[in-house]
Amino acid sequence: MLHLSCHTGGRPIWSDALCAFLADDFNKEMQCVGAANGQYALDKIIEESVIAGINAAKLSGNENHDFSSNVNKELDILKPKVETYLASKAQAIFHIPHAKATFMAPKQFVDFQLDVTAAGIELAVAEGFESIEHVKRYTALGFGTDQGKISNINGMAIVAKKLKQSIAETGTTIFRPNYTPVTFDAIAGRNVNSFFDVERYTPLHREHIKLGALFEDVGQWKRPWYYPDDNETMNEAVARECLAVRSGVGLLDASTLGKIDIQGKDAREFLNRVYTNAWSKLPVGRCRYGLMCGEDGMVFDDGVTACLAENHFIMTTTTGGAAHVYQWLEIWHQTEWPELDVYFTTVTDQWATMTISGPKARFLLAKMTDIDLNPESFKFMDWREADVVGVPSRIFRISFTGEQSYEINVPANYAVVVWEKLLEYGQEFELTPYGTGTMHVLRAEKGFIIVGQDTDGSVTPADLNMGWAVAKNKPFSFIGQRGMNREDCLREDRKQLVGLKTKHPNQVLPEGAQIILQPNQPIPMKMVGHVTSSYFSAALGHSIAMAVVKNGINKLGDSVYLPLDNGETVEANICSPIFYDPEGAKQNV
Amino acid sequence: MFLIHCPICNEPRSEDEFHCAGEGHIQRPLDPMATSDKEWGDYLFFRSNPRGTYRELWQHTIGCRKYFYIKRNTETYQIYKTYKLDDKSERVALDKEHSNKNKFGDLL
Amino acid sequence: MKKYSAFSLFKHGLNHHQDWQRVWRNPTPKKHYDIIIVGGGGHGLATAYYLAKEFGITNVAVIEKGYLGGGNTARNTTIVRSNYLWDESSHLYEHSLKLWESLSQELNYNVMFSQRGVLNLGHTLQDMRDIQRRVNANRLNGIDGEILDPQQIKEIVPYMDCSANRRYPVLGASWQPRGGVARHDAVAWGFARGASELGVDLIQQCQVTGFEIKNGMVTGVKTDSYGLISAAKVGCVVAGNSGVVASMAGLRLPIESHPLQAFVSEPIKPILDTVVMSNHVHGYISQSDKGDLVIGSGIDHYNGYGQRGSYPIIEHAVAAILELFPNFSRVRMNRQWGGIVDTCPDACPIISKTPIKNLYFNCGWGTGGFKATPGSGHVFAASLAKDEMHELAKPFSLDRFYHGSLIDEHGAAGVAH
Amino acid sequence: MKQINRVRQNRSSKDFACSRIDFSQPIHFSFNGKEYTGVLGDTIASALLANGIDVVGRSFKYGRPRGIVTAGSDEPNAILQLGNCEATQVPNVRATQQLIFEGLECHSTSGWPSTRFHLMGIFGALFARFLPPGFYYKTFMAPAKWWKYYEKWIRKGAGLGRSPNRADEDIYEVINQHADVLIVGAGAAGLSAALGASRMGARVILADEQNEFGGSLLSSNIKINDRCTRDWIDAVVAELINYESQGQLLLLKHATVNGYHDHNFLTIHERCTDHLKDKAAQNEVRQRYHRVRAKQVILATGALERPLVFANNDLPGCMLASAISTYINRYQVIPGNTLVVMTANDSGYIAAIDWHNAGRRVAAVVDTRKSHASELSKQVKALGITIIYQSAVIEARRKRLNSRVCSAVIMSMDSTGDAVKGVKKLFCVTL
Repeated sequence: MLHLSCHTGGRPIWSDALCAFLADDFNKEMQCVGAANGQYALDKIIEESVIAGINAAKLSGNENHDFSSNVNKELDILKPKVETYLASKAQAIFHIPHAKATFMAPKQFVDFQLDVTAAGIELAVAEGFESIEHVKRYTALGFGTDQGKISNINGMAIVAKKLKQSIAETGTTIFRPNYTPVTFDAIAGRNVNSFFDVERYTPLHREHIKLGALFEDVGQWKRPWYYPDDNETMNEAVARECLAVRSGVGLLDASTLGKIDIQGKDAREFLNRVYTNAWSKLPVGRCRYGLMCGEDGMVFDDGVTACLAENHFIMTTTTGGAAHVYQWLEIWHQTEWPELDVYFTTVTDQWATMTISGPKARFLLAKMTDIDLNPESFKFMDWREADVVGVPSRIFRISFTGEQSYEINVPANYAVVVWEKLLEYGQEFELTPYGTGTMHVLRAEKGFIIVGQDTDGSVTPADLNMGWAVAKNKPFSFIGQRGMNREDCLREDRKQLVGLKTKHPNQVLPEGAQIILQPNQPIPMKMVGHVTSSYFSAALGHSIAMAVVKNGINKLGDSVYLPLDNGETVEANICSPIFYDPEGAKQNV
Repeated sequence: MFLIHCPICNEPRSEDEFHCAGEGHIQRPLDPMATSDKEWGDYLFFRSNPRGTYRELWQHTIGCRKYFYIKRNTETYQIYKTYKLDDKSERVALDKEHSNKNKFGDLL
Repeated sequence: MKKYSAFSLFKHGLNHHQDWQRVWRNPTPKKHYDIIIVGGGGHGLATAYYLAKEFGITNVAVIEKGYLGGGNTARNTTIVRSNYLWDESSHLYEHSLKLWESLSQELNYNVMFSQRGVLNLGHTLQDMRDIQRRVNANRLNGIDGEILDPQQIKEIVPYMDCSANRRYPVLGASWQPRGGVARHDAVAWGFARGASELGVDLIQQCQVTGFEIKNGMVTGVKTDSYGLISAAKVGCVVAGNSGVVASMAGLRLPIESHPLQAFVSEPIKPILDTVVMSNHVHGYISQSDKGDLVIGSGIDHYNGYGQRGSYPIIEHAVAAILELFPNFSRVRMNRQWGGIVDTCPDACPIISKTPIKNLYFNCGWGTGGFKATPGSGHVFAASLAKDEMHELAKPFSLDRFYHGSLIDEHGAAGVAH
Repeated sequence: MKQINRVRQNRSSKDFACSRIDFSQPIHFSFNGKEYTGVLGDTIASALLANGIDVVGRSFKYGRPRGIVTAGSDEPNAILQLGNCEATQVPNVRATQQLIFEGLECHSTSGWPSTRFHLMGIFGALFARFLPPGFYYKTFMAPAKWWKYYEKWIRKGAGLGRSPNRADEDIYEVINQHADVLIVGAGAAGLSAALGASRMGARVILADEQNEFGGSLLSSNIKINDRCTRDWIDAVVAELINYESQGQLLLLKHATVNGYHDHNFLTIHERCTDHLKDKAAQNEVRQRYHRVRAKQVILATGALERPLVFANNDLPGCMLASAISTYINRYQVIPGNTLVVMTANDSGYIAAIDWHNAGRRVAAVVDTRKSHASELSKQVKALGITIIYQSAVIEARRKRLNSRVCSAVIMSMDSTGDAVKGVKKLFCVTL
């Protein structure tokens, strides 16, 4: 029974003497004993097996034991007297001929479960299915739940006889796991239902549940999606949350963003190489947005990195990209630039991030900390160390909403305290917690991209009209620089990120809608792009959309058409993707 | 499932702890901007992909997180050895193999 | 060639099936062919068939190192669909799907192409955006597709758990009714029978060991059993071996060969009438006409030619199927196996001339090869016959890896690469 | 119903010293809706045979009645649906591997309207000749759009058992193990190897798919040190348990080593409660999967008997010789009245001896080989059993469409074993 010995590539060898297959010596760490090794006499089996056991023990590092010291000499059960008889030689016969030719005789079954008969196998061979694999596949021989345990050799023998060749020449089909069928759930074990994949929660997860949040799956994370009031639909809740941020102040749990602590005297140089923009001159106390590309020049992550000290930075990544970015930094440092003195460690779980955003954000923050919040000294894109309600914090004045905005980072264990205080002090400003639904709308109003939604791995910084984030004169060729200068990446008519405004201000385009230039063209239509993000902007009172359109940056103002799946074709105009506060005044206030 | 000896941890560990990062010993051009599209494409995408001996870059992701090389057989799955990134001996062996092979390399 | 039909079956039955014709001839190879196809899998046999049938080139040999259809054709999960994202690939796969729809009749061989529909599930908001984008693109390209909500999915797959309390609840799906499954071996046998009948020589158990190349031009192949066989053109269709065969010509390809595993349950009574695929939880499943649940998993992350893969991949695929179908908990896995898929960086194939004149490659289909069998064979045959790449094949040339015009189909490929 | 094929003797009786069943504990179960009684230690197969059940299923393509052929994991026919509520349905359980427990419910997986009277059987008998292998590739092509209707019809015949359509509430577990030596199979070879390795101080895992250690010794009447095999097994297992108590050894019963993966990574499927109940108790693990990394592996998996292929060899009543010995010696079940044995080696003689000693008639031993005077053949002759040399059973016959085998057509063969001549006919009920 050699099923198992074949699973990793062993091929059994036919023994004419034994009328059976024996294992080959493919695997040096495996041996067969007893009948599986062609040994049928009981006393020999016991003797041979004991020796095999001793040898295996030695080979696995137990060579120092003395076998006999463990044996009760009086009664060695491994050397028993067994009545044996001399077996006479077996005959290699498989298929008993019938008085009639096989095709005329009553059915002679080879594989019972699938009703494969000797006549069927002979017919298959006659039709030209001569390889044993062909026979197996044509007749279904050995396909049953017993995997041909009692049928395979007979089948091979019949094929061999028909083709006038030996069983060894005919060969076997390949045994695959499993030896006998295995219950699905036994294989999955406990990794089912809620344990199918790890669920990651921010330190504030229970607070979100208390506030009635619904959650969105982002990677393994559960992120608050929106916080509906009684009977509110998602659209209503998001509209309310959006307006609250634009007119008052909102609160977002941004703890899921990846955070990587980078230190070392070459940290700047390292950032220069992995980001497309320049980092040499970023002063301590300042933050900068960066784009990360692959060697092919395509954007794969973005985020803000702050300079904590001359040789110390903290990098943020997208929620879904955190693990990948961390690995990316490691591989480049270890394999290509081991000479750079730089160290990094992921601190995503160590810090909780609460973002307060909106025109009243500073008033709220002022109640929680004593540091100088004067916008002249704590400017947009600055960060400060601070004591926030007694908790040591880092406050980043950065904005993904376009409003005055502070990201308060606190050690994860203090997150709940700070959150509770924020809600308490926030009451007078009607502080409104908001989720990813609202965050998406607010950033789209500002034309900020979400990597993975507005990009798909085929978008360069230039396609995003973000050439400003690509340094032209860095001494070292940063990752992606060569890739984004390949012939195809320099074409003018690449798909580029633009905004779309529908003719009817209330019409929200479906995300994923395809864009054409000429309506009424026959199928297949010539598609020039698609909608990547699309929402109704409560603040602006009309719908907004981001899209990629071929040569879109040069087509501002042009009409495009979107044939929807309900049959309707919607007209829209290409515009700048920055819909709200294009001067960026509000975030600077 | 492989049993891999991590040369940094100096211990045999199960495959689940590791992640493969593709072919090893691929040289990044020293001055990428000076390469032609063809040279850059070769570096970026074209791989030796042999049936037989192969040197691969792996990371001990649930462990020391260090990258290292595995020299193994892609057909039998036998692992010949694992070695650290700064071990240059295989690099030399590889160059020899290449110089024997790439007769038509310049046609591409 | 005697035609197959219910009547012929009846007639032979009366005669106890004594005198069925051979399905294909077993010829000794000639010294020279107009075209040699290296690789007797589905794609290679289809290429040979269309060369003879559509382009009248019958002095053709298919050289196969093992048995016909014994590579990935024999080892896949048999899914056929055309709902790819980008124009280039969706046109190619749709071309193939159209050929599938009449293939049994074309070949007079029932390949059991069953258009039972293919569901691609979405589990996150981003999945749903991607599904919207893809279905919209498909529709405007003339490919059938719909977006279904969980309620509609439930009607098609009653035993799938579409409730909101799963770890990754089903939010929706794309649905291609014309997609389905086919009997994989029959496809190879049908093309082989057709090609052989039209005069193509099918040479089995013959391994190509090298190419004869003169002045940058291929003039023949070297084989282990028959020595040198010369040819005016050589087309290589050797999935799972592309890198190895290319290296015989001194070429490198942008390809890595990985094990891709699949497994079947024991046969059970019909319970799943459609194909269900999920990128996010990472598994896909259909039920064969024999009753086995046929389940596919993701590819191994390392290169391998072993036709077996890494065990954790199987564990994950089983868990993924139970995430979708908790009721399959006590169903049992019968057999698992692995194929070798040649993956390209952009999850799209290469159908291309090479720097060596008259040497063509058709490879890199990754996990999408089976569904493309007739289409791939057809466009490759046209390209070989006319010495100019077929319109549909042009975007899939090797040049794209230099210019950067990649066709990123990772999202639609169904299996994470 | 009475267990008509059960040999009612106690363990103390000399002939059944190896029996592993316990008459004092009757167990009730149902098969195809009918109640039956077996005893503790029975598999479904042995209990059904004891109750005289011949037909346990229908064949997939031709609808022919099928009976139990083997006594182990190689069983192709006795494939049953198990479970007494929706969530605990298990498709395709081998009757030869599943122990009975109180309240077990099982059904044949094929047969309509019933397993005994099956319409497909009549259809199969009439049309079988028009269904050669691969027939579906050659037809159902016209008209093209009818394929979906053809396919619906084909699909109706698909599958053996059915999937549950409710989620399972039981718990399953995966556990990682490390071993110096993993031994697959706990028959004479496996047990000996385990002792050898354990006495050397190695960390050993010994896994066997059966409910008891001993492998084929459990079904054998052979004497070790003049005592029955059970005594030897008990002595070895006692020593092994001693090693287990020291944490050096892991003994796994009901545990099949299923997959052998690269670098000596193997998986073991242990069925913890399947032999005891339908549904595990709360917090109890129903099945456990062991992921084992072993430095050394010893395969002591034994050998499988290979049946001989002859006409109508699928009739209920045709069984493997080794299975007959197992049912007699281990379960005290004699699956029939009169036996004809066909063999190409010596093992068939053992079955004949066992059958005879159990008190029923052996019509003949048909040996395909030339006449010889092996020790076993002498023993058989001494019991008065006819041996027919250089002959074979070329065909099994039955009386009615759905009945079991009732006679065997025996012909002598030429020396090559390729042709037959002469006719001789014998009657029997088990072959």
